[in-house]
Amino acid sequence: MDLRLSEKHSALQADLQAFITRYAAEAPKAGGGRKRPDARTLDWQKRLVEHGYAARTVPRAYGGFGAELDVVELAVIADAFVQAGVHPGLSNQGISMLVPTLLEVGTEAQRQEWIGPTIRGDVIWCQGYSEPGAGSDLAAAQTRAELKDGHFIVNGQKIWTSSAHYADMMFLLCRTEPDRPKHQGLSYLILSMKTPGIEVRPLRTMTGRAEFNETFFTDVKVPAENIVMGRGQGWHVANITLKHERLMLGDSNRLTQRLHKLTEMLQRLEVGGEKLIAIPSLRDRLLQLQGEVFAWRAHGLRLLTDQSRGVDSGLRRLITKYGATMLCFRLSSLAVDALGTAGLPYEVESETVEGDEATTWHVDHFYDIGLIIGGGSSNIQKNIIGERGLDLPREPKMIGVAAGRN
Amino acid sequence: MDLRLSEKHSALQADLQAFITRYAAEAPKAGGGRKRPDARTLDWQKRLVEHGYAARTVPRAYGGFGAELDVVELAVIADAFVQAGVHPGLSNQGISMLVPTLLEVGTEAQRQEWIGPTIRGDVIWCQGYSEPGAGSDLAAAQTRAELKDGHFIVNGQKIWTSSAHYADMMFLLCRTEPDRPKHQGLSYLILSMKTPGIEVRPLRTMTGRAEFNETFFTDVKVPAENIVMGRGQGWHVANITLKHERLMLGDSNRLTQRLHKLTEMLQRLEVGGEKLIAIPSLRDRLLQLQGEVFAWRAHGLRLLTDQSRGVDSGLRRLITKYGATMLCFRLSSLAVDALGTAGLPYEVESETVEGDEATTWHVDHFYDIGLIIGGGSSNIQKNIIGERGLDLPREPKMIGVAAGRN
Amino acid sequence: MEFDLSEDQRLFGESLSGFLQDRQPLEALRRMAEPGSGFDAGLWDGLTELGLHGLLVPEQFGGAGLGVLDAAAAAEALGGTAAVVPFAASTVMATLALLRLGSPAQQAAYLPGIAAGEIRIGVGFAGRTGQTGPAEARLDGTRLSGRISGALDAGAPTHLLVCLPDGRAVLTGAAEAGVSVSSHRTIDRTRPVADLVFDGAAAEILGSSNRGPAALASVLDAGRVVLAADTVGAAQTMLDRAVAYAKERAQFGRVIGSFQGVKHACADMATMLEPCRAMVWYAAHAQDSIPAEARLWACQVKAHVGDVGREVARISTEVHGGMGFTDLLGLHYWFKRIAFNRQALGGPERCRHDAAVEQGWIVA
Amino acid sequence: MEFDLSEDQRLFGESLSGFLQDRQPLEALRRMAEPGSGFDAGLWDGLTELGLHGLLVPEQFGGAGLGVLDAAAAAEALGGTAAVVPFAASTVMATLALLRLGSPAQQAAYLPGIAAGEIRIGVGFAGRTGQTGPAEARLDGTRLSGRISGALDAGAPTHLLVCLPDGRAVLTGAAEAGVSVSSHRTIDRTRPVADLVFDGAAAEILGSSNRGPAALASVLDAGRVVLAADTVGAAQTMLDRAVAYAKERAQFGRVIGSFQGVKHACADMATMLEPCRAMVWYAAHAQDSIPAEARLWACQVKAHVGDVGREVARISTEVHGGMGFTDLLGLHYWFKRIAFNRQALGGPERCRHDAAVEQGWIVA
Repeated sequence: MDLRLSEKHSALQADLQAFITRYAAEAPKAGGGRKRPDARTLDWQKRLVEHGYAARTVPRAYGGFGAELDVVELAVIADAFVQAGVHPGLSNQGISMLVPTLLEVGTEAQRQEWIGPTIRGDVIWCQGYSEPGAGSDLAAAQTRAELKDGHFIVNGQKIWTSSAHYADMMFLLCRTEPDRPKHQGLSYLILSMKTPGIEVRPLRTMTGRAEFNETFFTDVKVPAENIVMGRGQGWHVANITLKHERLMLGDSNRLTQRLHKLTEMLQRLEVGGEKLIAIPSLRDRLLQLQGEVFAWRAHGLRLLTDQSRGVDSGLRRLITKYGATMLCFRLSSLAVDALGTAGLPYEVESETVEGDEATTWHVDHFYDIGLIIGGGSSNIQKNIIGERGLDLPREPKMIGVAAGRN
Repeated sequence: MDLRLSEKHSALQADLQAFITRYAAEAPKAGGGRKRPDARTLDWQKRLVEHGYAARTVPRAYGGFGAELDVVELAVIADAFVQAGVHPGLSNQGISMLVPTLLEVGTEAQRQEWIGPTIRGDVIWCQGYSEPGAGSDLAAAQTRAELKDGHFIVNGQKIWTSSAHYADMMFLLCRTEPDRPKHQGLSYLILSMKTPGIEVRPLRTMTGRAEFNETFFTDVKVPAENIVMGRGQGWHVANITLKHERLMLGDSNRLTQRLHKLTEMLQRLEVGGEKLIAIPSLRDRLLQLQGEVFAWRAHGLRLLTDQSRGVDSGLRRLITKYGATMLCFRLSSLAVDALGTAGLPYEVESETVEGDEATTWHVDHFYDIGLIIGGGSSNIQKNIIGERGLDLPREPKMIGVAAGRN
Repeated sequence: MEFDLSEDQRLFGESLSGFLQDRQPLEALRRMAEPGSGFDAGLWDGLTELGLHGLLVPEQFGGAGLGVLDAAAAAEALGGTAAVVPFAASTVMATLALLRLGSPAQQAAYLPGIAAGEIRIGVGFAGRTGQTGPAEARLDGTRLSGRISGALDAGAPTHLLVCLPDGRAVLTGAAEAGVSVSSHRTIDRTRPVADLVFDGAAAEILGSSNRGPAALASVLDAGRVVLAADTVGAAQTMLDRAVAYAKERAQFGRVIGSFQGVKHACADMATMLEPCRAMVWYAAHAQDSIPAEARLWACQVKAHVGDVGREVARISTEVHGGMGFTDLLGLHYWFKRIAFNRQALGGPERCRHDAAVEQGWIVA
Repeated sequence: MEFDLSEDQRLFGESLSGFLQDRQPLEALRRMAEPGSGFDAGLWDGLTELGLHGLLVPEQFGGAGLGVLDAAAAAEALGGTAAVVPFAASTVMATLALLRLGSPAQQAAYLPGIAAGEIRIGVGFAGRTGQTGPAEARLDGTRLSGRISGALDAGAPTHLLVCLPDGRAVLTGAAEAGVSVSSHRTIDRTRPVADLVFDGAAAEILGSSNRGPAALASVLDAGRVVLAADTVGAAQTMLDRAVAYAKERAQFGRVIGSFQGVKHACADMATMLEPCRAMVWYAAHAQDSIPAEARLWACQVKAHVGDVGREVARISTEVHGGMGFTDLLGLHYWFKRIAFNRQALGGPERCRHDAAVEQGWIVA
């Protein structure tokens, strides 16, 4: 047990301090949301890549910094930007999901073409996985792609395509072998969002914002070589991508930051001349949540150590999405409770409007429900924990249910 | 909405007052537990039957009071004895489960023979339903009964037979038609516990007491006419019996009494010179539990009204076992928490020793787990609520699983 | 002994539900809710005809002369349909305040207008509900000054009722000089809250003498019960929709309601929610007929139903999966209705605090 | 940066577990637990050889000179096997009290005996842990009087350590004149609590001067962390046994672990419990190396792990169905071990209170 940083990591921390001191003034404002990165953000991203504070482990041949993977380094870097409140660089689905996927299973040509522009922020990706009829059952995707004359012809519909309205490219899970069993009939394509036949419609959520889109495909032509791995291997590729998404969702730093924000608010706001933290029932709930966040924070350190050793965390990793999203919801629940009637007014017309404190908490609160559901609902997560983490048996096969297609 | 008693019920209440005033001195001490009723209790029981305060709706032909069913009357009677702290008469499995079953589906001879002695407490019954290998899946019972020369020959084992060590008789669910599908192969027999070949072994639970028994059958001969309804109809009969058990378990009066006891304790005990109720976190938990108990209390009034109208309460009734047993556990949890270290000492050698306050709460606390599990665990209860109460579909049939026997 | 709604109460609730489902299908709800004022003139007039606004107004003033239990039955229907209509404050609390504190002349002046749907009274509390945000008001003779946030049913009010910390209540016209009402759209587009600013506004004190805080507290109690009833209705709709969705939606080759994960989630909701309905009835009946239990039950029903409502809202949304999170099914109107009810007139923490005071476990 | 037990720590935990599983199978556990003194001479001697008692005793006094994290790793093994052995108080707290408050002479007098397994020190607190029952002690010169309930590891003590409200701690022999120890079997037959009565008993004050309440508080903190570690071990055993049972037991024609109801219950337990292990490690490490965080984490880990332990204990018992409720599988030993740990040295309510004080949110 040693929580001190090694000499190498301390040196990195010092470099980061120097970098931030020198360049912070050039950084764009953190946040940003539903728009293409602007010129200032792109410049900042390029500077981060150059210094190895973004795309650090992407090989130099593909435009990255080419460092060996050292997850403690990554944690030190992330931490420095959070502490300083400085924009930590782009974090979009192209960078966090597509790039690692191409590095793992893409062709040399695909890596050469896409990784560099993606990590610099010049090419923005969106994800084409979920479908209205499939939900958590990703493998039930029905969007069809038929190979004809050197092109896949795509027809169907995707949902939850979050940046589709401004993305350049999409990575798409679709059914190319309709006669094969469900999981073996899928392929993973990449395509330009400018291809004719694609229609993007905004999808409003309970937050009041159109954070997502629905994307419709009508005879969309995708060159045959735009496939990652082979036909029928889409499920395998998609799971590589999802692995990286699941890591993102279970971030214990977010819990800690949220706890701090909540604690600060309860110490600041008053009701009837009394600080909220002086109200026993609110304080007690805060204390309970603090205990839980502490547990996940320590757990996060353990996961980091696993990763730094290249150990598969197994059960320890599988529980994070379910555990952390539920805890997030309970943190925001206490926040909106503490705000009481004064927190009820709510105007969220667009993401460009900066919300007041109450609105921000309510957006978080609603969005937390989305996070509990998204990327595999709690029921799916509990199946994964039970079956993969605890080795409990899967549901027996059903009579009268087609095992393959549905 | 009218919570006042009718003239008829007020009159009954007055009669009860007079009865209790006159006879309370003759009543045995309430409680009693794991023993045959003594002579004083039997006398008291007979007096209660005579006045219609026990076995009120059992026809006079079978030794009862012969009143029309009026559940409000029954509630008024129960309430009077609880309020006065006077023994309310016997409440054992013979009276609460077997008698209503015989009244519903027994032969005239069976009713004549068993109902009178049972309601007077002269014959004590135990229940032979559960088996170690079957648990919540009652219909999987494997105890066999083969008809040979006018007798069923019983072999097998039952568990949770609570009064088997002093009972005169047992009602037994056993497999008489092993070749028929699971639910159609059972029969319901009644037999004397003095029949040769029956061995009763005490079964200790986590409370430290032997509250139950295991009962073993080796070539036990039961006359063929001791069957209730026909061969293969045991599952139907058992469900009639269980219906009456489930009503017993979901009693909201118990919640109210327990809340009062808990509240009184928190108002009385001190830590460091401070009343427990002055400790905000304990008080807040008490308040939350009070709210829940209030909800179930009101719900109980609604169920009573349903019953008095002869309406099937459906979902409203199906939720009570699961809801009330979980709440019971949380009430006793607060009690043991409030007692703290001073509540840890624990001696439960036999049921005859009167425990101190802390021991009583801990016994309740452990026993609550038993109640959550007994009579259908929470998972079974939630299936029942979902399938029968909300009409959600049952699990599909499995491939490779024999539907009938297992 | 009969613990149930009367035939009339049930029928009135059903006719309200029927009317609202008819007039406020999802597309109409979106349209009516969008302004966020909690008021739609067409709907209001229809409900006037049904007699909603005069429910508690005595017959001599043109109302039905009914009680809080009737109001609770109505509120369950309003919550069940997420109705865009002022009720808990403007109809129930304002009417009760006039009945319990007002002079005969004041009752004659306002109650007929309430029953006729011509008067809508927003209600604000200075203290007492544990609300966050400013809440102070002082009376100088008949001149009212101060600032009160979180006023209810004040999206399109004709009058305002302000409850003072000393137990008095005052009425002003919403358009009077020195009165400013800023109504805010809230998370729940079906109901707004308002900030009221008074600068020496002419005000009328209800009643000739101060009847003490108890009378006004009983008005607050009734409001809490009615909001709890609204939550029971809204939560029931969320449960019903989750069950319907679970029977219809297939995943992994099965209807999802056949998975224990989903089935047990629905069972949990039902087990929590069903006793809440009886609890609301008892609490409402206590307001009408059991004064000794009225306050405690009002506090407890608001707190407990608030907690159950949040759980049901979350679980139902989860059962709907991604569809529950989108705006497509409109499920969030009910989610937010429940969240609003939880906070308004005091959240669970405050209500439990009041329950502890009522039982002498702590001093106020 | 490395957040994990060291190889040595893990191996020591494993060798403890192995030893205890070997020496204390269910039938032996029943026998050793029956007297309820929390002490079995045979087991004790074996553990002496393994070096358990001298874990925190400096090497110069015959111990291993290790820290609270090592003790936590050991406690997890003890909880995992429901070991009938005094530890949290007699080994960890008593040793730390001598190290942090005692004079060199006192350390030399007692620590070698602790490491050698010859001295077992029961520990009682006058105040500070929020315990119910009497807890008062006064010192008149070196004469101790008073009555303290809930003392730990005092089923077969050679000495008693009494922690006074002013931050001093005193030692007496358990057999001294004026000392009476009534040890009680508890719900957890593997550990007793004792009532200590002192009537002018000769006592030795640890250290020459009062180092103030902070030093003694740190001893309490370490005890709380160690009890939390014990709970993590016990809860892990309950989870492991539930999972094993769910894989084996068939009902309705299926292994019950294939039902989502049971599978999700196991997933819930794992999701709650797994982070608790890391939390205990961090809290224990903080006792050794991060003084600024030591107290807060000690309070929080005792509270949170106490709550998780109760849930895991209940759910695991439920997964076992009726068998979990009987004595047949002995599962209740772990259930009760967890329940004991929850209360000893302050339940979750008290620990959260202390956490609030530590953060300046309330005054003590």
